[in-house]
Amino acid sequence: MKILLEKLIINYPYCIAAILFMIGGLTVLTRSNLLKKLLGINIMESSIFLLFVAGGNIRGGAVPVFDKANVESVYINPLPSALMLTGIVVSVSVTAFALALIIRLYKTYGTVDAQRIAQMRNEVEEK
Amino acid sequence: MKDFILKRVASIILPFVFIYGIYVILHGHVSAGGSFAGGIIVGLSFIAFSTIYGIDKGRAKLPEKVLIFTESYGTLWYGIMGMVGIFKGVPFLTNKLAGIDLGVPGALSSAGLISLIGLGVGIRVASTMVTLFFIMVEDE
Amino acid sequence: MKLRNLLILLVILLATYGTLISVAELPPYGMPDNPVHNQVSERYINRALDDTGALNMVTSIVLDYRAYDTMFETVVLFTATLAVVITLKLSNKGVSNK
Amino acid sequence: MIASIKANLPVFVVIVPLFIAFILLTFTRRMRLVEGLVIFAEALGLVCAGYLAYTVLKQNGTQIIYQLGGWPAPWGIELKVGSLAALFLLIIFGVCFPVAIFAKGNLTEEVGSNERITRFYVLYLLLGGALAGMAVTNDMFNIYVLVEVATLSCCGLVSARKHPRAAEAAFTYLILATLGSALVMGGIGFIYITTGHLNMGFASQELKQVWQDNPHVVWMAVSFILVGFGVKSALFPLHVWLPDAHSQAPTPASAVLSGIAVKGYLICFLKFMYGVFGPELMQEFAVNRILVFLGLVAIIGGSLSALTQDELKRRLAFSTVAQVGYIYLGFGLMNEKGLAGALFYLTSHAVIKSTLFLAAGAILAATGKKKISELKGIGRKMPITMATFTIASLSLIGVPLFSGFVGKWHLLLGSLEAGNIIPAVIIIFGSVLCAAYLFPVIRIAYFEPAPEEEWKDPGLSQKCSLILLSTVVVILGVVPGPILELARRAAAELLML
Repeated sequence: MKILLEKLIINYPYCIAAILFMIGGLTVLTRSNLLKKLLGINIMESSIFLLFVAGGNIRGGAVPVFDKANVESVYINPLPSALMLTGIVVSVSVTAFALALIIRLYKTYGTVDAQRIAQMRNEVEEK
Repeated sequence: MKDFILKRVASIILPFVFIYGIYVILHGHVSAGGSFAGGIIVGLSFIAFSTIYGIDKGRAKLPEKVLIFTESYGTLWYGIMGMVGIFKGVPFLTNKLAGIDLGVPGALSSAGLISLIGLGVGIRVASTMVTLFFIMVEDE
Repeated sequence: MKLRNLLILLVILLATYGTLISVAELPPYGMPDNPVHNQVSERYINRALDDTGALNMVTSIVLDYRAYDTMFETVVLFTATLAVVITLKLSNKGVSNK
Repeated sequence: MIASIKANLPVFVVIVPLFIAFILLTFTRRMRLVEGLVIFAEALGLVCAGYLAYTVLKQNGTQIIYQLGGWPAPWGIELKVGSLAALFLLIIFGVCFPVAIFAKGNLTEEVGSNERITRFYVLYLLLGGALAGMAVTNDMFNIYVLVEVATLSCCGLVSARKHPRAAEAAFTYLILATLGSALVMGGIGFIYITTGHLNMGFASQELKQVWQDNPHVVWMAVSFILVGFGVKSALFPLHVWLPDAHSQAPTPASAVLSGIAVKGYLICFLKFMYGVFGPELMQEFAVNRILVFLGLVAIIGGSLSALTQDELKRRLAFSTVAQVGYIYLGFGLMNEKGLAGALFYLTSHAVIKSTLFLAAGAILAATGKKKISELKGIGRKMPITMATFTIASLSLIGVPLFSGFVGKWHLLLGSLEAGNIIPAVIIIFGSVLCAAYLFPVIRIAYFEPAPEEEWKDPGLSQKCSLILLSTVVVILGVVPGPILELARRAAAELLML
């Protein structure tokens, strides 16, 4: 147990990423407000960006832009940063689309609560 | 919005924001930043313009036809740049191996296709941001 | 509804425990001899300038080494715009199917 | 010219649909041109896929490697066309092409104005391109990006229908699918941090050496990827989004969603399991037994849920859940026969389910009746539609001489070879259940008195597409040769790794 805690403290960014991921997942699965579900998705994706970027980091490393002044500097791994650029754009696209769907649902039903939308839909169908 | 101060300040700042976005797009290969960040800054300048001066004026600056054009052909531009490699007999999206001159490192017109592709991606991202904003704001 | 939430909480707690155990096993954070810093990243760092002519290594990866990914990234943006437009622009032509 | 096209075929098959999708928006005014271009793109893709499959079959065992940007494997992105990729490319375009013919001139009622239809077609082409990309790519992060393109275009296709329930279904689908892709990306992150590679081959080699140092990480990566792709491909307890999304989408969209979109995620899952983790690691972590168990649960659960549905499209959607179970079962059997059977079953199910959805959509459009009990005597009013529906149902049940039988037979042989009698029993029981939920439709359609109403077969292009698809179903059953050979070789390739 003590060894586990020590390792967790050494790997604290990964640890934070894991906890954030689960918080996001809990938000998505338990909240019935559509906007909160979307926020949960965003938290999950951000936690994974953290996981990747932390994985490529070196303590005291330099930004991966080539610098002629000091050639000897240790650069951090540029690959995870590049990957997460893609990830962020994907996350933005998903958020935009989900917001559009929420707007349409709000215009139709007048609420953003998943349970109430289901209730209203069932009432309409019974008629 | 009818706020006089806001309009004055915006008319001073927004051109610089726009130019700054273009700068970030064009210098993506020599400094931090890049086409995505720059594209979003350019898009933001239009979004701020439309929120302050009204959607109709923003729409007048960027009609829907222009947006559809940049959206479609900005993405196609990427593919066309990739086809350059195929026409030279090397794989898709090749830069150096296709015999393109990379120029002096650090200069604005260096890095071969990277700067060209970056320009296309920047315009594309900007038009996406503006389109998303217009669609979501306008009522059906 | 309450029972369902409780069940989800239980599953998530279990998953958190498992993830924390596996996260503790990952290579120590921020060390220069991690497996991530292998020949792949070395080439990106040492030869990006010769290979692509870009000073910014992230740009050289995004727009040259892994340009195919970035093409699909722009396609994702394109798809999102289309999807947003098709969701919100319900013009009055055509009949709604009920 | 021709030589350069041949050399670049693995990337052309992905970018041809994408390029046509990019220019399509500027032709909104000319609907016929748009439809023609879409059909042309899918036909071109089919030709490319056919040529690739021919090449792969001809050169024994070697795989076509394509290095994008000229960068060799660990640095750049690598495309690999083996038997698996060739088979899946054939499935994608073989389904997309008839469905595009079906959609011709048939979308106004469900989607709306011409502009919306053009956007629908663009999303359709993007989905095809993304799935083709999934088939050929050999890079883990590339798979993630392609999965996102496919997810967004699927949700866009679902929300293209004007009914508000479509938006609701699309939202549930989007949220759960994004949750799934977040899990997949987490799994990729774990693999990347422990191995330092994104290329599947290199990551697999590295993983074989380092997994003993951190077994929990590998275990977590496996479970993240299993749950992630499980959500996306509707593995039984995680299928909650599927019935709504697939039954609410416009007809051509539900055909491709059930037919090939789900299969794309299955192929990605297969690539991750066999290409990255490898058979030895799978056995070490007992992933194969978990897959067999999940597959059995999915067969029973999906079939029983399908039995309770009275709405035709929903019944078909639940049937997809059950059939996905067969494919997972085959993935878990870990022998050549079982895996080849699963891949052949995947092919035949792609064709069958798109036929069924198209026929159901045509019936819905002609009659306006959703419920099965209201479709009395439809077999005599719409003979061609109902005939194709019957052929596809018989094939799905697994009657000999139809394509479903060949897949099920190989799955049976595979499970007997694995020395496990329970999957064999469940496969047969699943067929009985499948008959139980599909035969009533046929009975009501043919053997009940028809009402006086005027119901007609759909238009010419719809009839052509239905006949084309059902011909493929019969051909796959009578002459399974080349496809089965491709599936066998793909299975051998996967198990050799």
